[in-house]
Amino acid sequence: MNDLIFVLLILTGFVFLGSGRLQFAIRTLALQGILLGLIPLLGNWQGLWGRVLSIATISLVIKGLVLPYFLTRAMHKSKVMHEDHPFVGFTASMLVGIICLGASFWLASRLPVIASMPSQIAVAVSFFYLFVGLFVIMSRRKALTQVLGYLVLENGAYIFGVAYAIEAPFLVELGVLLDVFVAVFVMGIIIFHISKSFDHIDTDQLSTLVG
Amino acid sequence: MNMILAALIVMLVGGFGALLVRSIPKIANSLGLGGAVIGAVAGIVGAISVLLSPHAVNSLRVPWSVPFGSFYLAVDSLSAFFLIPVFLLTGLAALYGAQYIWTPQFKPMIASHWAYYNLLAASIVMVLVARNGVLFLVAWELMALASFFLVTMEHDKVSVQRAGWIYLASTHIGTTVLFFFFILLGTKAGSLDFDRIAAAGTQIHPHATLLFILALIGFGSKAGIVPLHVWLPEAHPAAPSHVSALMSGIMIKTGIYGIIRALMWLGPPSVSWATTLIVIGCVSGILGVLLALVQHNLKRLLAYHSVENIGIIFLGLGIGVLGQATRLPVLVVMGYGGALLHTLNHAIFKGLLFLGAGSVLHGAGTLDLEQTGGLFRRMPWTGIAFLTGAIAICGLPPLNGFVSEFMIYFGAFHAIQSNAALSALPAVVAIISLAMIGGLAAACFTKAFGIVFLGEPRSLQAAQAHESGAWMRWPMAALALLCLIIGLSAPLIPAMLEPVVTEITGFSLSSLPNLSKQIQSPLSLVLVVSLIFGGLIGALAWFRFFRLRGKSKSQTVTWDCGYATPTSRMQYTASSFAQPLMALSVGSMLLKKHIIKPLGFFPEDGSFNSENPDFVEGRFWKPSFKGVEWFLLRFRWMQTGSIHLYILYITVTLITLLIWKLW
Amino acid sequence: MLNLSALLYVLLGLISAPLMLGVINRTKAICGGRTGQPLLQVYYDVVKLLRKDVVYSRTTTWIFRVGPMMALGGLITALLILPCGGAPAAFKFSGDFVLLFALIGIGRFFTILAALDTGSSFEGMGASRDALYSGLTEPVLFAVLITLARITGELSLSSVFANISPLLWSSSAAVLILVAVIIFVLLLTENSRIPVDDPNTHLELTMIHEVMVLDHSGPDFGFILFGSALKMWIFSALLIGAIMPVHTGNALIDGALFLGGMLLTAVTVGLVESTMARLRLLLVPRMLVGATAIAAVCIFLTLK
Amino acid sequence: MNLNNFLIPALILIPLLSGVAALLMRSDVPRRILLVTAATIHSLLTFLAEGAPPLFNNWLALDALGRLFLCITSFLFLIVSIYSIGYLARERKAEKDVRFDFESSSILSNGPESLLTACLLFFLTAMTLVCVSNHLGLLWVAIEATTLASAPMIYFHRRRQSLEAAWKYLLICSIGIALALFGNFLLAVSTATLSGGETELLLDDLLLLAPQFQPLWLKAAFIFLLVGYGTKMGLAPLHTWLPDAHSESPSLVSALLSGALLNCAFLGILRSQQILIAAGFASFGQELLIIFGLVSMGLAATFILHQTNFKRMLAYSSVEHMGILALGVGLGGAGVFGSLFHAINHSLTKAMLFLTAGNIIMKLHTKSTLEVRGLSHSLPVSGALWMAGFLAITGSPPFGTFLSEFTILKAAIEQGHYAIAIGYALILAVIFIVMASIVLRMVQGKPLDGQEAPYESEPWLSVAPPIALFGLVLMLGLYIPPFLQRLLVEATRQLGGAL
Repeated sequence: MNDLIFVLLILTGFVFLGSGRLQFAIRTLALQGILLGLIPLLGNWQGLWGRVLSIATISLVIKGLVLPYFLTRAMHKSKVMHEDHPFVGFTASMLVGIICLGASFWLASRLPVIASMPSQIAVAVSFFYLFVGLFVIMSRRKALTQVLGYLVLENGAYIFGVAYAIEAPFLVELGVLLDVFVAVFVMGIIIFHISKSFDHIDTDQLSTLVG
Repeated sequence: MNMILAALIVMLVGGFGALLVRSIPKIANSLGLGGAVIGAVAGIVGAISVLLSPHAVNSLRVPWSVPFGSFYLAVDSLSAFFLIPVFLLTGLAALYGAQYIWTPQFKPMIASHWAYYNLLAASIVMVLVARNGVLFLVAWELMALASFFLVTMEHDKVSVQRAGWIYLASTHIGTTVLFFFFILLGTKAGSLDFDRIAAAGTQIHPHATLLFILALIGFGSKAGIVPLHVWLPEAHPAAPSHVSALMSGIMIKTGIYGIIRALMWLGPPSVSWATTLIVIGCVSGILGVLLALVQHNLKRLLAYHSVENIGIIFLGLGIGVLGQATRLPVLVVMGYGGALLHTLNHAIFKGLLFLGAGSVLHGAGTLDLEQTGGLFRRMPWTGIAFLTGAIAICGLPPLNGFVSEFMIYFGAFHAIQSNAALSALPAVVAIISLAMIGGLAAACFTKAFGIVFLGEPRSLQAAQAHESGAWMRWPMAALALLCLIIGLSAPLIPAMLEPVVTEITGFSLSSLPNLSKQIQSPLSLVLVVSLIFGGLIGALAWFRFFRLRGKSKSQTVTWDCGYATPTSRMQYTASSFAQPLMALSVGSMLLKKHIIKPLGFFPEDGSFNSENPDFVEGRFWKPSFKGVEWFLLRFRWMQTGSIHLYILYITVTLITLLIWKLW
Repeated sequence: MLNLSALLYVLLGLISAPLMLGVINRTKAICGGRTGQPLLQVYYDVVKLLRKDVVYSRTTTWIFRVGPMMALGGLITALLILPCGGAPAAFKFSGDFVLLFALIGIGRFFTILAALDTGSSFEGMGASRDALYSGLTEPVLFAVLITLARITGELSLSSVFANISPLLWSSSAAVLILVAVIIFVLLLTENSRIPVDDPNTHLELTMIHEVMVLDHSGPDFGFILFGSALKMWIFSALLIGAIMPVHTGNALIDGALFLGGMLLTAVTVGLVESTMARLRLLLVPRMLVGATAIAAVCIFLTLK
Repeated sequence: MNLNNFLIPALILIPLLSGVAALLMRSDVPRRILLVTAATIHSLLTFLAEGAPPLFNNWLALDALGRLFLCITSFLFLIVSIYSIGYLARERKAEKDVRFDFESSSILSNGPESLLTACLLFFLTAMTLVCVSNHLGLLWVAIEATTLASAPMIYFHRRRQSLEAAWKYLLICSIGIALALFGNFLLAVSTATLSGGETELLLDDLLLLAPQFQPLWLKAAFIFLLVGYGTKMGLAPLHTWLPDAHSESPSLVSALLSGALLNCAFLGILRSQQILIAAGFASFGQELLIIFGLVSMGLAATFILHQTNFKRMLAYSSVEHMGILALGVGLGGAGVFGSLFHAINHSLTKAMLFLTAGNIIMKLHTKSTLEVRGLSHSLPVSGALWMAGFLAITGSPPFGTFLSEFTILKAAIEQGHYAIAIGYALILAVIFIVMASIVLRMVQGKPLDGQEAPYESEPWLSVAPPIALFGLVLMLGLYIPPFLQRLLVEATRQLGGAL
């Protein structure tokens, strides 16, 4: 049961890698956010249900609703609907995703097993998200897609956080979420400015500062 | 000690005081000058009193809050000996400088000039009295920076900018090596205070050779040994002349001071050190004089002579170290003594020559040898002063240069006469080098003096040259007189130098009465013969005067094989004077010729000129710098502007570290 | 310190130096099948010049007038250090030879300056060449001194010469012969004799020493002439001193031997001048470097 | 009720509230006064903050290390805020004059000044939080907050280049920080092996329990933290955002970025290193820090060579100095002292240089080293400061930087790391030389055509702050005040070093 959510997370990761339409990618992200929000509920937190519930709710709201909404608005404002010519094609991206997955499992296997984890593949999934996020940022041209990639990366870290929620106290959790939110907010503003003054949000053309 | 501290304070107050009243150049000038001169006088008194009573306590130690630092000053006889020329030249060059910079071109910078000048003098003094590594390095770098700003005073000129950069770069490299030197010493001795270093002999001795090499490079770059000399010929011509005098006369001597100080710490030296010193001296001396010979710029020429004289000092040090290594007191006394005396002498005559060159620049507006000529009639004071300096630097009796070179010769001959073959060889090298340097130096200075001051002016500005003012003349006269005085006080010199040599080596002269006589009598006889020589000249002059009295002395043009109207353009030039020697000694490797041949039936003006770039710079330093540049530029592609690539760097770094550390 | 008897030799040098030039000239004349000038011709010339008026170039300064005096003064003073005839010199001290050559050097220094003072290209040329040769001869000279100091173990010229004994000859004949050769080459060079320079040439372009003194006249030129005779004397005395193995202790015998040696030297120079042609100017440095090489051989032989 | 209890909250709240107020204020002058007032009060409080008791279950506490960095940050902010008065006034005037912006070939336009001021204050809040947080999670939040507060400031000059720089800054730093978040969680996991099972990321607890941590997780966590915070700190090859952001932001912001922000990220690394030391794996972190240090220095040399944009030159020099800081801590022993001391010196010097660069740009309207000549004629005070700053930043005696770099070199040699010592000294020498050739060309010579016009004397508001900084750097080279010495020694001890 526990593993199921993580498997779903992996699959959404692949879906994300293969999606060229931004709207779809944002929705995938929203799905991820919801899945992430569920993870804390899997654990066996006697007596901490209040805390766990509130964390789950907040992350559900922010990652599942607020951020996707905001990103969609930014997408409409910058009038970019599709990731046109990524450096690495979508099919190839999914292949890279497989490599990433392998690397993640290898990395996770190097680290000693932690008994209190809700699922043994949690570590691997979080590394997988880390690599996928980095890869998407590196291989996509649109600034907005890069933000999405950043969020995937962030989700990777977050998997650790929620899978091990008790370690990260409520306030920190909140701070992290707030920071991510503001980061995306500021990025959105900058994307807006980029689309205004460059007539596009292709970041590969943002390369005047050299040397 | 108190006097020297007072001198330091007076100098700094004068210098920075001048900065405060910068809006009134006249007051700034007198304030800066006053500080330098009063400080110099106080300092000389202080230094001499230390030399006279070497056993008095002359130190000051104040805790200092910087890491490894302590504000520890002391004056021993070695410091005091070096302090004398420092203060002497500072004062005289300041007097000269006060008038030299009183020109429209320098006037806006007068205040800052004095601030830097006095700071330079004060930092040199600090270098000599500092007894802590950190304090020493701070003073050392202050000295470099102050002199850098003086060198670049006329930084509107491209040549000065280049000179400034080269100077700054080379001094920094030298200082970096000194960092290693002092840190290594401090690590072994457990402290950077000099007394602790000196006491930590046994910890230091195993690393002595490494430390010796570091000291040679670090201090040698300041002293200007080949191949670290490249900044000298750039910086000296760029600086105002009295500053060149100060830099060449005393600042580069701090390098010598440093090496001697290092030798005091590093324990019993070996013959190989002596050989190293002598080889460096030989190379620097000969290359210095050869390169001097081909220069067209008077101050550049003098700068190369500084390289040469540093070579001579190294030869002396080498002989002294050889004496220590083979336990021969005569060598020690004559080697170290000769080196020390030559240090003092060089300060005096090189100071004098640079002041003379400045006077030429001031009066004739050029330092280009090919533009001068005939200045002796127009600038008699400068001419005589320069001539005195030239005779002294060539090591000719009865002036001071001869005495110090004689001492080094003497020591070296002793080494030959009484040593085993292996240790005699360095001495042989030293003698031959000295002889060669002597001959070439004479050639060079006959050229310098002859071309600049004798014959006919080669340009209009030289023809219209005028003598400098009294403030510039008297310091030159004083230095010229000092050349003679030291030359004539030859017999007193071993006694004067004894405390210093004892301080350095521990060899006591007074404990060897026989030795003292062995050293004393030649120097006395040198004086006697010199005096006879002077008397003979007088007699001949009298005889000549007597013979010519009442005879007709007709004036005519110079005999030019029947050609009745020779012009100044037909004179021998500096380049042609030096050509045979150059062609012989280094072939055409160095020479760059720029020829425009007259062509056709009605040729345009042809021209020929040649220059001799410093091949150490051209063949060694330039390629090394180019190499580093090339290497660094190989990595320039990294900052492409592509954010994707940037993130790739992060990813790769992360993955590499993970794989490396978790494998 | 001061050996009064040696002053006699100083006097002898002063008196008889010009004679050496006479002997050389006479030798050359005989070789050439001529009668030649009188032996004492140089004396006549000097006296005549000293009595003459002077002509100066308008370009010159007092440096020009002082030059010849300095040269002559230096050479005369050098006689005080020069040991002759097996007797110690008037002044004898360790390292005296350094002073001896420095005294010659100061003369040369001023002679060159005087030449440059005229502003003539010819004299500049001569000055340049003279400076070159002095730069080349100096190291050779000191190499010889090193060799001598090393084999005799002495540091003053007088003691060095006094220690040249038959015993030394037997042990290091090769070195001494080489030393003699080198000193002879130096003698020819320093005194501007053939094959280095031709004192009798009339082509200024090829001259070395003579071209430097073109503008001098009257007593000044007299000084120069006398000076060059003294220089010949000094170098010959060095040559003789360095190879003369016989020191009887009897002043008369030693003196006679010395004078004989000097005469022989003069004749040899004359013979060389008669039999050899002048070297091309560019070859002279090569010859001097050759001498340096021989000197190096000497030093290594003594260092072994 | 102890007033001391309010110190730390005050330190955070004053700039925060002032920032909010600044955002709401309409007129310029009161806002500028507010900025300086807030900065002054902040500095005073910082000065008083010694011995402030920890708050909120030890979440906020001020140890020596934090106090050291807080002092630097607060003081630098004060100086910059004073500088900002003149700077903002001139920017505003330029905007009113409808001046042509040479860099973007369009009319000069700036972001709202209120936003800049507010961001400055939020920036200060975030950095203060970095210094006082004793909880690694909070530290992370604060560091990310610094990024967010500073990004809008980079885009103050409304140009394409600034936009590009801001985007790169935001994205790269956010990614870095996200990696650091990974690190934090890995660290949390590594504590899971403890018998208690429950550990918060409180620094004190971590230090206490570190020896029982699961080593592999700890090492992995450190790698993530190092790469993450290292990105923010500007260690090569993670430094790529740094030259862009520094060169495109207004000079006063560059001064803060270089002088204060990088230190905050460095603090993050130091905290991680503290834990490693406590866990007994000091050498693991040291090795990595030494490598990053040397690579940063070397790569900085590459880009300083022939650099044509003098603000980028300063930025790369920051990379170099971050390398030195890392190297110093990596060497341990006296190197830690040298490194912390160097952090102070570097902040002061670099801020001074950036402020001076601001003066130069303000007058000459160019950032190109090729278009600046003869500063000593056209801008005598700034020219002199530029030269002096160059000497200070390259570690020439008698400046404080010399002492700290010297100490680090000494540490290297004392520990027998000769190769490192030689590499370090060699790179420093190369940088000195290549930087000299750039700086000298700018300062010396005759001004170019059009620049030689006699300028009005430089306004004291724009030269006094850098002069003050220069005075301090000089002072630190000759005298270290006792309180600073104590602070440094204490902080050094925290990092397992000793002088």
